[in-house]
Amino acid sequence: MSEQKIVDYEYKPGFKGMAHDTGSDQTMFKGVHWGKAMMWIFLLSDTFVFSCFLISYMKGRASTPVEWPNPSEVFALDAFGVPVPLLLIALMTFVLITSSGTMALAVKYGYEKNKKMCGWLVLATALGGLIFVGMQAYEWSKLIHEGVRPWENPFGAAQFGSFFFMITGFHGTHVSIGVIFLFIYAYKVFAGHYENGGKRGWFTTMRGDYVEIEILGLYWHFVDLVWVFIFAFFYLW
Amino acid sequence: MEETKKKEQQGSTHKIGIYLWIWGLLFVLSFFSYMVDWYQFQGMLRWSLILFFMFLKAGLIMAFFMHLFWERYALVNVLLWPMTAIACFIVLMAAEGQYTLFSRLFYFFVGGGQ
Amino acid sequence: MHAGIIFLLVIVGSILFHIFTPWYWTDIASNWQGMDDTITLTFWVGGGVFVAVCLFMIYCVFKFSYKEGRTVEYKPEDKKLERILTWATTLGVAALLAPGLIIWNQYVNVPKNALEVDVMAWQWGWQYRLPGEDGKLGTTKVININDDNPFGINPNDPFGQDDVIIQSDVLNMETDRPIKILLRSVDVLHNWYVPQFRAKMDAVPGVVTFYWFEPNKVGEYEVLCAEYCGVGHYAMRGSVIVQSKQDYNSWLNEQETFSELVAKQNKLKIEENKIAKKINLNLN
Amino acid sequence: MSDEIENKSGYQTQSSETMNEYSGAAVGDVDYVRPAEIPEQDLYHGHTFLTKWVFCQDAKVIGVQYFLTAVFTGIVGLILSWLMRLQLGFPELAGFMTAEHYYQFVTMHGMIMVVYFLTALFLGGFGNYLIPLMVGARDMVFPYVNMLSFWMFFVAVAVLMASFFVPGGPTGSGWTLYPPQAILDGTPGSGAGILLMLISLSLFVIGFTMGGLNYLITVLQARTRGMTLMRMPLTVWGIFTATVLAMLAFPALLVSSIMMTLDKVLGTSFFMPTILKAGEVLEYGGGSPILFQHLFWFFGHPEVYIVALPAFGIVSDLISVHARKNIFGYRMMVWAIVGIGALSFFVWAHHMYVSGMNPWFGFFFASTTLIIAVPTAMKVYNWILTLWRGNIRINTVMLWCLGFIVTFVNGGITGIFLGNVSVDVPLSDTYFVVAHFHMVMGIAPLMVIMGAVYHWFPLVAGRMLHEGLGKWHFWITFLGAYSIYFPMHYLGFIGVPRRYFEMYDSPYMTSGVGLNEFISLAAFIVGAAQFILIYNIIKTLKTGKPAGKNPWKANSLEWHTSTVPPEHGNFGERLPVVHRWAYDYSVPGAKEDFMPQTTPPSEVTNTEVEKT
Ligand code: HEA
Ligand code: HEA
Ligand code: CUA
Ligand SMILES: [Cu+2]
Repeated sequence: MSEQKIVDYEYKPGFKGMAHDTGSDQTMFKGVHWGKAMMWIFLLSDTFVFSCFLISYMKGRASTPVEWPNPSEVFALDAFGVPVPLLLIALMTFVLITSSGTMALAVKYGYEKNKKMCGWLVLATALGGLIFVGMQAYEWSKLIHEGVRPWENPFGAAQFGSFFFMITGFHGTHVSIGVIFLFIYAYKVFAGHYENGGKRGWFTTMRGDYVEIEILGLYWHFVDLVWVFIFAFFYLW
Repeated sequence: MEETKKKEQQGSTHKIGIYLWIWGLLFVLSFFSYMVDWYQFQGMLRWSLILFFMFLKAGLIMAFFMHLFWERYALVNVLLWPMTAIACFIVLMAAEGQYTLFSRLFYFFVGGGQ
Repeated sequence: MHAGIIFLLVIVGSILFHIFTPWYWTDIASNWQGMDDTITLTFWVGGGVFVAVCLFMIYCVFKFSYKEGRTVEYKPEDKKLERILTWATTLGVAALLAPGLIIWNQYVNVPKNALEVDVMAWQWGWQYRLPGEDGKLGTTKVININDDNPFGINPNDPFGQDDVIIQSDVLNMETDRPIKILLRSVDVLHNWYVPQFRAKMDAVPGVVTFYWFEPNKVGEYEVLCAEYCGVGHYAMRGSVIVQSKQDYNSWLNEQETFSELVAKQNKLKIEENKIAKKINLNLN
Repeated sequence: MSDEIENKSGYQTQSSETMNEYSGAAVGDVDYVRPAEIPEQDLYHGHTFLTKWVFCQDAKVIGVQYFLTAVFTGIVGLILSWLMRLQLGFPELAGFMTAEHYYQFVTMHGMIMVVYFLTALFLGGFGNYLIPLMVGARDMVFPYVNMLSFWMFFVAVAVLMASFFVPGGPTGSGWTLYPPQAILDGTPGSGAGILLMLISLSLFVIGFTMGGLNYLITVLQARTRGMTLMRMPLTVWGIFTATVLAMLAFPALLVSSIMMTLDKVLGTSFFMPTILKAGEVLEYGGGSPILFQHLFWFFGHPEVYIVALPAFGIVSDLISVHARKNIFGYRMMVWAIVGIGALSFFVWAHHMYVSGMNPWFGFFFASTTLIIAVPTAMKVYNWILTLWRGNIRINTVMLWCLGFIVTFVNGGITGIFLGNVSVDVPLSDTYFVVAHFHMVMGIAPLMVIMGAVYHWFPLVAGRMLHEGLGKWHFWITFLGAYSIYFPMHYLGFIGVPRRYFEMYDSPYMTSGVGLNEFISLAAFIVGAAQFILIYNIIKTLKTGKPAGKNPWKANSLEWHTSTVPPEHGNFGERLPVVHRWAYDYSVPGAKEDFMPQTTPPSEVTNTEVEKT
């Protein structure tokens, strides 16, 4: 659907185009698939969720008179006997960016209807996500081992643990859901659900289309995007 | 004209080069923000660097990986304007956090004497 | 027809109710006359708009109720009229906002000579603390609270030692002297509210909040808790006695200071110890 | 599943090339409308009882499901309000009621009425039923998700109702759920009750998000040909904007629910400072109760407009149809709705003037709050200017609209009192606030709901509700409700605080005894009057006068469906093509006093219709 040309519609660039699109009939986002529009709006809503989490964290951290633990020490990891600050976090960041890259390429090949490449790249993304979740599990267990709990921690302000587990947990849940869907969609690509006019999904009357990979991609990139903020505000502050 | 036309074309594929470029940039920027911590920059410098790299990365992901750069302005605006509410919330909560901290320090630690 | 008449009666009734109501605010006993004045102003402006809008509506009901074949105006927009109305409303709103903000500015800027009073709230009661001779209140912490130190005053804060503590829900005040109420709670939200003073603010656990007023009428007033704080909320009362300077001072002199309390408690403890020792000796 | 996806013949064969033939106009013609840019939607037609009525994917059925569930919760809320009024007016008759009970009733009443009754009714009920019909779509764009949305809501209601039966009872923390009190003993239902409340709210948010995405994308991306945004009926605008608000405001509620759940269950201290209870220091420390209030009102204020904006939209349509006149200043109305919606994200802390937040915020929030009065005022003016020189049918529907205007302006003006920081100081947390929000939220939108029920019942059920009964229903409700809440303001002036279980022992509160008895009596009568409507509905369903097509002679698309009531797919073989806005009533020179949105320009040559 998304590649459909709109008959008799004059595209205009920039803000003029926006006014023109808004004033036109039928669709406001010209040529944007329903599912994709939905994902965008959902992500906007989800942005507000994460913003509220991060704002609460900022407010909580700014108003505590107790020392806030220094993340670069708390999250240091011993590499060959030397504590390297934020090593694991850095690795996680790189893994997530890698998976974001593979996802972007998967979307590209999806549009080229390149079933093989698309499928493998989606699978690679899923693996990246899985590794990320695994590393996060490791990080959590390490901190729990060191005595960090949602309600207390040995390094300083109790809210540190609370916000840490809550925010990374919420993000991790997003990643995990994403991984599950990535596996499902990898299967769907390989099984050819998007070829020959598309197969109907099991929960919808709509026919499959490679645009679904783009929609999934949006979600995945969003998960990466959130991590950018968590990385900056939680680990670097 | 060519430029805009290209931008308007929905869902068309882009050259692989652009993705690789962005991908690379993301790695580099992440590395830089990691270096901010590594070298333990402090104060304003640290903050401006962190925020700079953060927004750059976020922008790149949104613009290219999420194709926002190629979307029509109607969508872009619908997505970005609500952020002003969040911005307002952030600013006010930062002020509120400061105020709470002040109140706690003053009445529970420092006292009327200082 | 009937409809219009009934609506008209509703509006007339509302106005009459407002004029003749036996239920209106209590006599003000503080400096916040400005708040009452702003309310009155808002009543005039807002009430005026309410009546005008409703009367116009009722007029339309009378004048334009359905008649087959009536010619109806077809005019989707009237830019000029809309612009006039927008600006008029904006002006009206600004006229209401300005005095409100001015008074708020007074409300948040406490006069320098205000007497600080520490109001401590708990489920479900109040107690008060006044600064001693040094004119300063000592710092407090919830974790310091125990039987010997009911206010949680930091024991090593020199300013706290001479603080006057009032373990009762009755607080005395001197007339015509600004009071800065410092609110603190040990458990949940409360709100120290005396309707006659008009002013109020929540007591929030974990921080100290404040507001100020200047009582200007001698008398006894009831304190209400105006922020929901659990089942005892409605019963969480206290009172304030506003008195002249002499009465106030003589009351003040009878109150105990923190160090006196500590001394008394210690004495009690020593006594208890002695008794205990005696008992022990006797037993031996 | 035994049901299959059915493609009605004709739907599928339409390609964008052939489609334009339906409008019978060629490029350059006055009637020309671009060919369809969105393909026909496949609809899932249920054949079994389960898929047709229970897990139905038809937005109209989902709308009715939402409506009925919401009305059920509304009746629960109504009964709770009776119990509260019994205690307040006639405490000697309410001996069975303890303070615990009272606070549980207040809390559940507030939460049910705001979230589970009004929000669900307007967005879930009216939104589902009307959006696809009014924008000319066959259904919502994601019918399956839409179905899930209702069932999620249903589970949320079930969880909420379950909290009445758990040990300790439902939460009694006030609908604002302020911590620390909400999760500590001393507040009724601070165990299972509050947890179920938080879970129920989270489910509601998730369910609503599913529905909300549907409403938004349907409005944005699935309008019929010729239906531009500026031709949509204001009902759609109101519901659409309210949905946008909901999508952006509910996250704050979700986040605060999650954080409070963690505080309760895991013992984190997001909102919990050091607390001394019964002589012992609890294991909390360092949190900030005010943070919760900010999050709550960042949700809560948009929430009150979520229930107001659909009412604004719907009432505009009702007034226009029954005054036989175009809505005055349509463009201004749209901008006002959008403006109010946008501004509502910048005023939240006007609920916190006396909360102990940073005192300087007062200036900012008082200004933004009063600015909202300007677009709202424009809406009020435009409603009454629509009546001006109209041809007003004083029927039941119009009466509800007039009642709405009176109560809304009254409640809005008292909002201006409260918005003006220093005026709020004496009035905050008193019955003045209670009177304000019942007038503006409890009564005004309710009037619109009632008007909407009388207006659209013929469409949904094919029969006209009885006018005589309707008028009785209106007058008792309007006069009764007005006499509940108008005098209630004066209790607030006296200084009676809200959420008081008993208020008879202070001198200035004693003076309110008689008033409270009067208010309670009025409340019982008003509540009872609602059963007139229920009786009317049941009777009409059996023996009512058949409505026929378009009984009100309205223009908007929902009255121009293939059948009445509309079938699944709404418009039969062909989707309508829209040529004008929904308000061409009494156009000079036209044959009739209305002109459906589908009327092509070529048919109305001898009139002076404005170009819209
Ligand atoms: C539908 C719901 C709804 C609506 C529309 C409104 C509308 C408004 N509300 Fe209200 N409000 C609530 C629901 C609503 N409110 C609820 C539920 C609470 C209590 C929550 C709780 O604590 O439990 C509350 C509480 C509340 C408070 C907090 C009080 C307190 O706790 O101390 C405040 C303070 O600013 C406020 C202000 C306003 C204002 C300024 C408007 C404005 O939008 C009103 C604008 C309308 C008009 C002004 C009328 C029309 C205008 C004219 C005819 C033009 C002429 C007017 C002038 C020149 C002034 N409201
Ligand atoms: C939309 C919201 C709404 C509605 C409709 C109502 C309706 C009523 N409310 Fe309430 N109320 C609140 C929202 C609402 N309320 C809130 C948010 C609070 C604050 C809670 C808190 O402090 O935590 C509150 C608190 C509150 C108090 C204050 C308690 C206190 O502070 O101690 C009182 C006291 O009198 C009260 C009374 C009533 C009465 C008598 C009615 C009604 O009887 C008035 C008449 C009602 C109707 C006419 C509606 C019935 C309609 C139906 C059942 C649907 C039928 C429809 C069809 C069949 C189509 N309410
Ligand atoms: Cu203390 Cu209410
Ligand atoms: Cu509000």
